[in-house]
Amino acid sequence: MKPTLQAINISKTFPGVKALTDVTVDFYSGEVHALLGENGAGKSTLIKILSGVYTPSEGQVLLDGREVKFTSPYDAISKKIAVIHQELSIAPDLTVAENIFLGSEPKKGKFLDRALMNEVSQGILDGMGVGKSIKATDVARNLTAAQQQMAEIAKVINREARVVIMDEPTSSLSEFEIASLFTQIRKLRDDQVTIIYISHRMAEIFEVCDRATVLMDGRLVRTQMVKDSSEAELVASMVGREIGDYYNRQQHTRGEEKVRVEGLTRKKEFKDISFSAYAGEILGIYGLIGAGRTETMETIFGARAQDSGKVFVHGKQVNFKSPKDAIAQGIGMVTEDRRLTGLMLGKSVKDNIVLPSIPFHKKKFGFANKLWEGQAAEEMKEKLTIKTPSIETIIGNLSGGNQQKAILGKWLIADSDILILDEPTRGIDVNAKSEFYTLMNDFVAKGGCIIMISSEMTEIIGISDRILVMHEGNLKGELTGADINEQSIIKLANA
Amino acid sequence: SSPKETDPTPAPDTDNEVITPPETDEMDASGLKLGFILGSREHAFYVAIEDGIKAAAADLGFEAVVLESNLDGAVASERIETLVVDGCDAISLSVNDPTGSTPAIEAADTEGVPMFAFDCTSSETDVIKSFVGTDNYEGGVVGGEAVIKYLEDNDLTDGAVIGIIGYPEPQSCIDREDGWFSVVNEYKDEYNLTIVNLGNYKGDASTAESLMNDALIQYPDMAAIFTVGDPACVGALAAIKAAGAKTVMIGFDANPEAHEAILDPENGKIWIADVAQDPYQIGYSIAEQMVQYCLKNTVDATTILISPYLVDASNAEVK
Amino acid sequence: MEKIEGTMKVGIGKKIGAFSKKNAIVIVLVLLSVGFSIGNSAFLKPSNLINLTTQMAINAMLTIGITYVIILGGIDISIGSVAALAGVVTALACRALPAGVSLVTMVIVQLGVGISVGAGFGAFNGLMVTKFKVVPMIATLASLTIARGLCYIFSGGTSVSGLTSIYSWLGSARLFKTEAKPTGWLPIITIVVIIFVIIMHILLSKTVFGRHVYATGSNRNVAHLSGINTQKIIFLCYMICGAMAAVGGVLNSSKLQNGQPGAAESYEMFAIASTVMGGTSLLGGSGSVARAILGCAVVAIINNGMNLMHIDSYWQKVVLGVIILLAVVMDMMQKQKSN
Amino acid sequence: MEKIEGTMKVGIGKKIGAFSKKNAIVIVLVLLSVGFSIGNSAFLKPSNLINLTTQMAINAMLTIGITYVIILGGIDISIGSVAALAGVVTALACRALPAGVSLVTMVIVQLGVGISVGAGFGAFNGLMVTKFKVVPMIATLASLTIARGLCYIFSGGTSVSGLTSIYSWLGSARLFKTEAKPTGWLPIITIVVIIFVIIMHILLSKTVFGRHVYATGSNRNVAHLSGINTQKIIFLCYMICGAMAAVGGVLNSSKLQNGQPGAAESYEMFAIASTVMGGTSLLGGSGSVARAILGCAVVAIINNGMNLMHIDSYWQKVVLGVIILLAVVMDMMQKQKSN
Ligand SMILES: Nc1ncnc2c1ncn2[C@@H]1O[C@H](COP(=O)(O)OP(=O)(O)OP(=O)(O)O)[C@@H](O)[C@H]1O
Ligand SMILES: Nc1ncnc2c1ncn2[C@@H]1O[C@H](COP(=O)(O)OP(=O)(O)OP(=O)(O)O)[C@@H](O)[C@H]1O
Ligand SMILES: [Mg+2]
Ligand SMILES: [Mg+2]
Repeated sequence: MKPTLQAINISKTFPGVKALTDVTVDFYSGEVHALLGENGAGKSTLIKILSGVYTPSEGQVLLDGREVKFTSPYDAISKKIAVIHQELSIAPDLTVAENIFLGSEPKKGKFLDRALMNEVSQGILDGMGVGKSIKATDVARNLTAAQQQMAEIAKVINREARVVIMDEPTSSLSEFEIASLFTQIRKLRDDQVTIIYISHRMAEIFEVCDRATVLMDGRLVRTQMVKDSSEAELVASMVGREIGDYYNRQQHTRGEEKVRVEGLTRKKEFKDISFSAYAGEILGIYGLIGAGRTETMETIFGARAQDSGKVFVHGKQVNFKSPKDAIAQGIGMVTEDRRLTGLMLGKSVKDNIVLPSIPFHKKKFGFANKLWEGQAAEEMKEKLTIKTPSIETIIGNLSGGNQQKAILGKWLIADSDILILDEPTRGIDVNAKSEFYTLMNDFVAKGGCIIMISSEMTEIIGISDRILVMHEGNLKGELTGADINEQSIIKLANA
Repeated sequence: SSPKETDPTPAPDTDNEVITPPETDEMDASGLKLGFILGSREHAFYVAIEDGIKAAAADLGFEAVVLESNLDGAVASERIETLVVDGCDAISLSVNDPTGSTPAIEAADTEGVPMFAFDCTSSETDVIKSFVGTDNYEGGVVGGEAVIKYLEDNDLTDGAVIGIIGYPEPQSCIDREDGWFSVVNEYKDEYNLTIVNLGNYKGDASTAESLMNDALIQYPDMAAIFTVGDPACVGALAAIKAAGAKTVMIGFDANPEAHEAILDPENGKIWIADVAQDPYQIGYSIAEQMVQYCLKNTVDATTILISPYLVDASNAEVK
Repeated sequence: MEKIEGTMKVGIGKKIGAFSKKNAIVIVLVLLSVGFSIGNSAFLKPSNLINLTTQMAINAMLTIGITYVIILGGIDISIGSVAALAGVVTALACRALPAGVSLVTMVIVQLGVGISVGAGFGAFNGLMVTKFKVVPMIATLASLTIARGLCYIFSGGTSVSGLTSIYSWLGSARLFKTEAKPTGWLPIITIVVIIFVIIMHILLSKTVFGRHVYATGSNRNVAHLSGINTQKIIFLCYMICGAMAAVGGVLNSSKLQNGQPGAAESYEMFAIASTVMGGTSLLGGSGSVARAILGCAVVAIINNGMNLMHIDSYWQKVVLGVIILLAVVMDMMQKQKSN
Repeated sequence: MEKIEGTMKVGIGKKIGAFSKKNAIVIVLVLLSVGFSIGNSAFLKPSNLINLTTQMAINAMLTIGITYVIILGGIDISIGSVAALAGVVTALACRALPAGVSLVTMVIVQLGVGISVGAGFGAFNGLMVTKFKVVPMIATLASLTIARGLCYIFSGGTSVSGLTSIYSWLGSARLFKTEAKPTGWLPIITIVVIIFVIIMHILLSKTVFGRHVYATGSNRNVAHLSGINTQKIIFLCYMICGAMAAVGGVLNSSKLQNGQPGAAESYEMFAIASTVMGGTSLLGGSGSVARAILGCAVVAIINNGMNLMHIDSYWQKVVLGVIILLAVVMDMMQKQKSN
């Protein structure tokens, strides 16, 4: 059998960075081909070259054995190559149907055939099993991140492409949607479509992929059959060394109560939430997407106004009007969406890391302490091994994992003793995750308190001392010790 | 209004010859509603015209509706329509541009509302019953003569540098500039004059200040300048004082600040004179003509020009 | 049959109801109209209402064009100057026509020359924004001064007069002359503007091109990744904007039978305000031509009504500012409520 | 010791080199200066260079303020009108002062009244933007018309004259009188502007408040979640912008010894252009007061140089537009290269 799509000796250089060096991979029809590698290994760069977003510095792309020179995404789309990019790519002001048909709108005479668009779109959504919650006529802005991602998947299906590329499609999906996605992927594979699949979640690779190509530092490590390999082996070839139990589970000793929440309620989002979190523990919060975990935590952090209930921090009742008040009480929060609420993408690593702490270190007359800023950023860069040329580098140019570490650094330097982490490992590689977990463990060992939201079952089981499960805005239960296992979590989460 | 327009365009139903002017106080204009469109209300000149109109309204008893056109022909056209709808018996306007708003003027005339003009008139239509205004070109001439007289009185008749600050956008200012040049160009060779156009001050005093500054860099001995509007003098005065130059200025409009400056012991050494129009009289006269036309179907003349005159220390006054 | 008609009527009634609920601008319009007609009964006279349509004509043309650019997430502050330039150049071109030229030829020349000038300047703006990556505000500020300078250079500083009376047909002729209204009832300019509004509204709301405009304004990167030639869309929108502004300028100079180099100064601001009052977001991605025209109507009604009520022109500025603010605030609150 | 000085000099030389490499505006400034001094040797005369500083004074004050707002990701087009209003109100207030008031009192009253007016209008803008969520463009457009209307209402349509000569000290007095230059060399207005530039540059670049302005402009959500009261920051920036504009207006009216209701019309556009030429992004998050002032210098030099070269005022508009475009394009290319 001949390969459908081939990357031949591809290299790609950005100013100051060589993202890909001499990479050669073949992709066949009817296979799901995983692209693996650490953050910054060059996976997204490779698929952007295959889809006409970037042109390669060297090398060729072959389609059906013939060279193609894509100069814009349009060229690739017209050759039936469809992509879900790593960053959510939805036009927020358009409806779901308009997004699904964006760039390939059907016409009736000279005009847009809106009726057909809506009908076909709804059909696809129904086929994916999400037709109840996502309507073709909904405006995309009003959907949750997960729903937007599902709309993007529908868009790719609608293209009836020969090659479908998915760059971390599951990073904002929960189990239910992931299952639906995998059904679609298998259907496409049966229709002889070529699928390229990128994910940092190793379990998914073994569930749905046929072959895997591993990249390291922009170079091809190898391509092999997934079923002939093991997780440990693949991870080792990605990272260049063996990684054992990367959760690095430690026995923590629970200290005094740090946070107590009583009957916290916000209409239409969550109601009557009560729990406590202690020094020296990692409290995991699990739930399906839309369970209201983010809203609950943002309310505790002062970013949303509560309707009723009480919050105690360090034993005293508090009434945070804004995050400013929470930060003053030693709370830090790593938010769900790095790009929207986590980073000033156009600013330097340093500016991002020191941001919440600037007022704590001010000098006379309100002057900022520039010296301290530099030192603090350097310290965090060392301590968290943030891979960046310098602390003055624009943070938007770092890989996702390193951006995430910088965000964590931002709260560590702010002397927080309570950290709320909302999906903190989304989109970061195994190695970075493992480092991240070590940092969390260290933080807790020193008497810190971590509340972590995660939608990844293995992660939440692996790292938490205690788990709260939420469902549709209600707290369904608490699991500790031996009760922490998949079955009991799923039971509570779907209750 | 440029000189070519000084010969009046005869209105169809009036006699061009001056009829014995009727005694205005014989006229009872109560019940009349007259519309006036000022070029702008953001200029002392028009504000004074408005005062004249208001005074006439008080004296003669008509109702005056005074609008402004932002010196924009399109806005003037709209205002005409609005005043027609509002039920005005006659409308007068100051078209910033002498040819602007012609179709709107003619449409109003067709609808039976007699149209008048003041300050500037339209050369493109013959429906305007009467026009009252200053001869801006003549004003420029007066300014030019004043500059020449200053040079002669001060023995500067060989090689002096003189200048003008213009605003070549509204027609009235273009006419003033033309009038001024017509005089000074005549003396150019005789007195070996260097005539400098300092530039366009755009009606903005600060811009005039910069223009004057720049000119004094190159011509520190500039003897005299003429400006087409008083705001330009306000700006130029600051520049001349800052540079410690001996330049004198003759402005245009004779706004209150011009009178004040001319009488000021210090500023009066620089701002020596100003070309005065009589905007108050313009406003009063046009109102009279409109009333007369509405009541008696006559006007005194189709073109009534109120001559500009020079204000200097001898006749300036602070109100 | 009757029943269907009945339900259709109800349907339309409901639609209008729903529309005005969603669009605070309608409420503003009604409130203003009621207020002004109490202030001066002449306000509701048919001839005044017709005047209103002619008075908003120029602003409407500018607003149509800028709505495209604003939906795109851009801005064009050169439209006032471009309108003036189109007026001046068109007047010059038409003055050079042989005497006795027919009305049809005249109209074709007027629109042809005007639109070419406007589309040309629009293309320049588009080029600056797409190829040279100049922020729209600055690119069009430069165009603003350049076009205004050219106005005065071409016209020699004075207005272009001496045009034949058919030059003013587009801008000031009216159909249906009666004895009561010897100048006629239905202004050509109103018809022209309505035609442009309809065409440009449909182009934006019913065609693939229109969808691509929204998509580009909503998220340029996404549009690009979906295979849309966003550079081309942006370029075309600036061209459309320039062309519409130019039509406005031509209508203006036809209305005045005169090409005025100083025309339409700072009209761009009212076009922007109209568009925003009509619910178009300055962030791009949403908006509509038809609703923007309602914004124009608000501006026109405020001006007309305040003049009829003889409000002092200094105070008019203050009132205009306040009403624009109120209209926009009401629109925001409406949107928040419906979300 | 000598050696250290040597290396220090090299260091500074290198710094300037690196700075001009990164800042295309410096190159534009040099090119313009060379061009104009060839065109007219008077350009480089010390007295002309001093004039340049006084001529850019008003624009500089407007630019300082709007730089804050632009870094924040906002815009303020009301500054021209607010400057005029501050000038008118200050002139009225100072005319009401008893005769024989001391210079110090006069200056305090001038700055006090002016800044209050400006900060008040700025606060109004800030309130509209933060509390009522009106887009800055529209909020400040409303302020633009309202402030201009108030200018005419307060002044009665004519300029406010009859001010004592000490009223003009701030705007037109000069220090260091010599025989060659009896009016003095160093203009007070230049000193005042330099003081404001330094203070406002430091406030932005060295203080916690400044950091928070940049953060708010970079990503408002992130700033808020990092404990910054973004609403307060935005509000304060609009207040600062209004206050700086007002100082500009006071300096202007002092320079003219006269409160002109029509002053500073559309100056906002040149302030915006100056800021952008100085490398500040209209998207917010980056920029600097000092570099924006270089942008002001470009505008001032273009105007001054063209006047000295007797370029026709109509052509001046065209040239100004073209140079602004070139400066911005050069700046963009420089930035792309260095990235
Ligand atoms: N537009 C760009 N400009 C400069 N450098 C870039 C650009 N895009 C990517 N890079 C760099 O190229 C390298 C590869 O990035 P790429 O996004 O392909 O990694 P990835 O394998 O997709 O990582 P992740 O798992 O974090 O998504 C990184 O070092 C990144 O910093
Ligand atoms: N971009 C958005 N615009 C408007 N609302 C949103 C957006 N994103 C999320 N929401 C709101 O947040 C809620 C759910 O968001 P999300 O999918 O992040 O889950 P969640 O409630 O945070 O739960 P969890 O954190 O458990 O996944 C939805 O009810 C939705 O209304
Ligand atoms: Mg990637
Ligand atoms: Mg969430």
